[in-house]
Amino acid sequence: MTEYIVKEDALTAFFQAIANGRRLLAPQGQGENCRLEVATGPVSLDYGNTHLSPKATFFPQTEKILAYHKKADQPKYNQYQDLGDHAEPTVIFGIRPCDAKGLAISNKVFQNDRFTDPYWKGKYESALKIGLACLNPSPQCFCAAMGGSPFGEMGLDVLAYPKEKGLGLKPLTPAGEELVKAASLPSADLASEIKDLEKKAIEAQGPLDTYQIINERKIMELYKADHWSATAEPCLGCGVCTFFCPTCHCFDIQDETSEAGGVRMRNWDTCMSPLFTVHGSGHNPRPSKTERVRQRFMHKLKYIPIKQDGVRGCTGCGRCVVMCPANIDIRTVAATMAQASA
Amino acid sequence: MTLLGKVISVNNPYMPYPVRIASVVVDSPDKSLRTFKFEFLDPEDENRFAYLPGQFAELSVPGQGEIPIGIASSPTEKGYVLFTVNRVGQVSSFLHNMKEGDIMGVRGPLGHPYPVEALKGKNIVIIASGFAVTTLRATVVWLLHPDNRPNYGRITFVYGARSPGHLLFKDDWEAWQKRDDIDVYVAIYKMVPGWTGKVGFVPAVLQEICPPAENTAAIICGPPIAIKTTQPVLFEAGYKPDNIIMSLENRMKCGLGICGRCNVGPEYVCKDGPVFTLAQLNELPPEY
Amino acid sequence: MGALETITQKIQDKAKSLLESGQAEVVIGYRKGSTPLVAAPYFARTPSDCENLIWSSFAKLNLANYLPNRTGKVALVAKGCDARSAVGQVTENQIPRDNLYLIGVPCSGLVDPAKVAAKEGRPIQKATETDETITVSGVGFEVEIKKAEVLRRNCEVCSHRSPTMADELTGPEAPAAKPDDFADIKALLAKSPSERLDYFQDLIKDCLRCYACRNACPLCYCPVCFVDETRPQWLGKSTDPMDTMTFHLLRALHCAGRCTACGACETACPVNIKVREFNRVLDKAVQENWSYEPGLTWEQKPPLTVYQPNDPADFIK
Amino acid sequence: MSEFEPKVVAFFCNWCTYGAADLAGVSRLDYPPNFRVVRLPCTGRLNPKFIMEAFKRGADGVWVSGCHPGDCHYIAGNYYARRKFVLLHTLLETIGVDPNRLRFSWISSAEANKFQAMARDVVESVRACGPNLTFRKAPLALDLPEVA
Repeated sequence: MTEYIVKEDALTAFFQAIANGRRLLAPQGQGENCRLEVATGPVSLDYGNTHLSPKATFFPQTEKILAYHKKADQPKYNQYQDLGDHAEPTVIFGIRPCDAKGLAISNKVFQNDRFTDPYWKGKYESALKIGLACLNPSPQCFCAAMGGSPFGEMGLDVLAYPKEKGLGLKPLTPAGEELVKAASLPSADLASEIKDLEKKAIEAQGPLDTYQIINERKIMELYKADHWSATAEPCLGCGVCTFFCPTCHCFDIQDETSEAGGVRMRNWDTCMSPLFTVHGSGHNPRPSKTERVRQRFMHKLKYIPIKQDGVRGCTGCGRCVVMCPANIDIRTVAATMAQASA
Repeated sequence: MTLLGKVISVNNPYMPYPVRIASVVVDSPDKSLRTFKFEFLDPEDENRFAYLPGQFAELSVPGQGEIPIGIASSPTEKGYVLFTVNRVGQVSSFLHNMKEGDIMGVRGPLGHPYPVEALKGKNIVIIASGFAVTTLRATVVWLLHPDNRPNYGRITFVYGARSPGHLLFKDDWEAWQKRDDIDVYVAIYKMVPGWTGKVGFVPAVLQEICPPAENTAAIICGPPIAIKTTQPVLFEAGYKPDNIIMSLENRMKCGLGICGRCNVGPEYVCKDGPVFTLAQLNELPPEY
Repeated sequence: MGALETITQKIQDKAKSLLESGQAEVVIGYRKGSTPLVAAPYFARTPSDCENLIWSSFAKLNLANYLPNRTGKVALVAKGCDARSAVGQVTENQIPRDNLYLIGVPCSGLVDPAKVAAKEGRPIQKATETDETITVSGVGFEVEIKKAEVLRRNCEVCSHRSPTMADELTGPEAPAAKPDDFADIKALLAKSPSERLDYFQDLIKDCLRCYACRNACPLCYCPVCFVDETRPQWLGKSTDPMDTMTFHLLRALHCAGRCTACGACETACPVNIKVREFNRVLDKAVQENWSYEPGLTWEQKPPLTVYQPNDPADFIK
Repeated sequence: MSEFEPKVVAFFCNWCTYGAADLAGVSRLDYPPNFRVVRLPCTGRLNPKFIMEAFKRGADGVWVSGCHPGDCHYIAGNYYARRKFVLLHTLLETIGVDPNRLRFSWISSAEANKFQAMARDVVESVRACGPNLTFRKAPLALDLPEVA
């Protein structure tokens, strides 16, 4: 496939062309307030990353999935009925490669070897994803160390990068190619430029090479290591890390009722909460924050790689690093996991 | 009206099959256990709900939520499904107050069954403690079915509970005791007048009668303490970890390997289990 | 040597001697954070750990949060508000007085990273500080900012910057700040009820219900929080605005008369909600009705555990 | 359209106001039927979450009533409660809940007349506020196909 260029003065037309009547989500607002939202104002091209990961677009914090009528004279009384996947044709511009990778990782959980989550699938597959590569990684960024790249392509249909106040575009899938073609843009050979920019952006992140060691160590060796209580000691157990993580996908299912009927909804949940695992009997397999913190890091750095051909469950977006009130830094934890003895 | 997108009417794993409660049987003197017999409102759903012993389902009570419960009936029993429910939390307490004829949902089957296919040609010893007997009852019924019984060697069933009143499925195991193609040992933990069977905890009973390990697999289900104390007896008799099969339970919501709370290491108890061999569990964190 | 370095040195020396003499099994203090503008909780257990302890105007969590349910002797590096929280925990029987040693830090106010970010705009790679200023730098820039311009809201107004009940102070008493006069709350009260409701509903509209504010709070040590109660379940688990409002109101009520305005809740909030707004309404009421300030003596009783026969309550008919 | 009839959740102490309501009843002092009473052993038992729950579920008003200060069956329960009420009242009023929706009173078991007057006053104040549309949980939208 060839690459394409969007000149600065052609940006507005470009966004119109790719939206083509569909919902266009793009970065809105600056700095900490930047969000991926329905594009009503100018599209930001220069931002670190969006405050929240884009996962809520496909997996809202609260989502009604089923409902039922409660009164005996109503149709299908007491029988759950489906409320639809709430999917609509969407083009998303400006997902950072780390977040797109995070979505792709979650996608393998929502569409696993046995079951398909239709609510996720509908939304995920009705969205075309245009990534925006990072030229200047933020201080908390470490995607390269997690096996990704500031120009990573996983989970994207098109990769864009800022180029002379416009964009360079690299289609990655047939759907992406089609999307870009519809905008009738001048083509160009940008392969070597992309390679150079990628190299520069990776170098700006600094080295981190402890992850291979984690891959080589056995589950129980990492699990039984003696550092976990010290690692977990500062943890407040708030779960901010999980709410902001682009690959955290755990949820709770709850029914809420009114006079006429009830709704089954699913809400984000967090493994940092003691309630997450507690049995009806009161027994809790992960009773203290040591087990819960261990679970989170083991899940990201060991369990997901086992299930997903070595792809790590952390994409290096750095949100948890910045958001954790107690500054529990996954980079430090990974290094400790690689070194610690059982 | 909100925008719904596609309505997922087929293959929605979150959608329970509507069922009618056909009967409710109180199973224990303290009324903490009840066995529910469900009939599918749409008879076609019974075919869609194709299961094997050891699998579980989410009992879905409108407005209350869902609980994962092992299926106590065998697929060889047509026309209904059975679940024995212990009254513990919000959903199970509500369910205990539901009556014959009430409409609710059953979602499944979920999880993997006991490896009945891989066990063909082997002897099987089935060890049940307390009300965890449910999926093992299903297994025995399935194994004793004329279609299946010739495929297996010697079958031994060991079952213990607190008192005669706490022994579930009395009609079943009394009938099995009369057969010559299964050895049945039923015990209570403490002697009561009138009891003629064995007395003692399950591991002690097992120790007495444990079949030789050669070409034999053990299936254990029970509370953690029973599982823990049974293992040494099996080791002593020469059973290897990959021939000891167990069923785990953890808190669950989706049952589909997505919502994340039942993880034991990289495995989801709901999707990858609940049946594991001891050999598998030895490589996993003991978070269950 | 500036005041910051002096305090750091004194904390390290004291921590070392407490650990060596067995007067404390652990010293809870701060270390340098892994990202700019952060000082992180640190648990020093050996004398050699103590060299990681620092004092900094980025030390924004309240370490008294780590005291409840702790066994053994513990020393706490505490600024004014943290020390008062620790005193409160002693009076509420969360930790025996004999198990607690307070290394008091006279505090001149902590820096609000959000204010720094708003002032600077560009991504900050590095931050250093002196007594009066911080210097932030990133790709192609380095800027010096006066701390006084970027203090946290609760540090601009502070009634007790120096710990009142410390076992030892690591420096001279800090210059007093003006106490909170609740001017903005009073101004708010001049508005109509519906405007006020709009204000508070808007305040919490981004709330994710992650409960970081609760978990960062040294007052929140209930074994089971009301948000986690299931039978009955007081709060829905969705992001319903009224459930969210209920959480914030009840959280504030639970903290009433006990809050020392440490600001840990706002520091922990990942979406920058001014959660203390609810607490301040009640702080004001506690001061006006019962002239009470928490954590000033080992003996005082929280205002909701005592009463006066003639307590004012004109609204009760 | 029918006239708005307010729903008021009333939390009464068993030893006084609850008795006053009884006495008002047997004395044939009529009062409006707009409140649903929750009987408490003492106003000290009142947890703020009860009041929030009432509003959340759509109550138009809440009325809490207990023994006069000094008359608590448990010696001091209402003294402690009074301090809680001060905070609760201040907080809800400040965040914009109409103070007329929330009533606290002291009514002894002998004060049937006060009870009657208070009951009428509570219901009329809440009626004047109109239905509670802003400080409640929005009714659950089922989003189901319409009932045929």
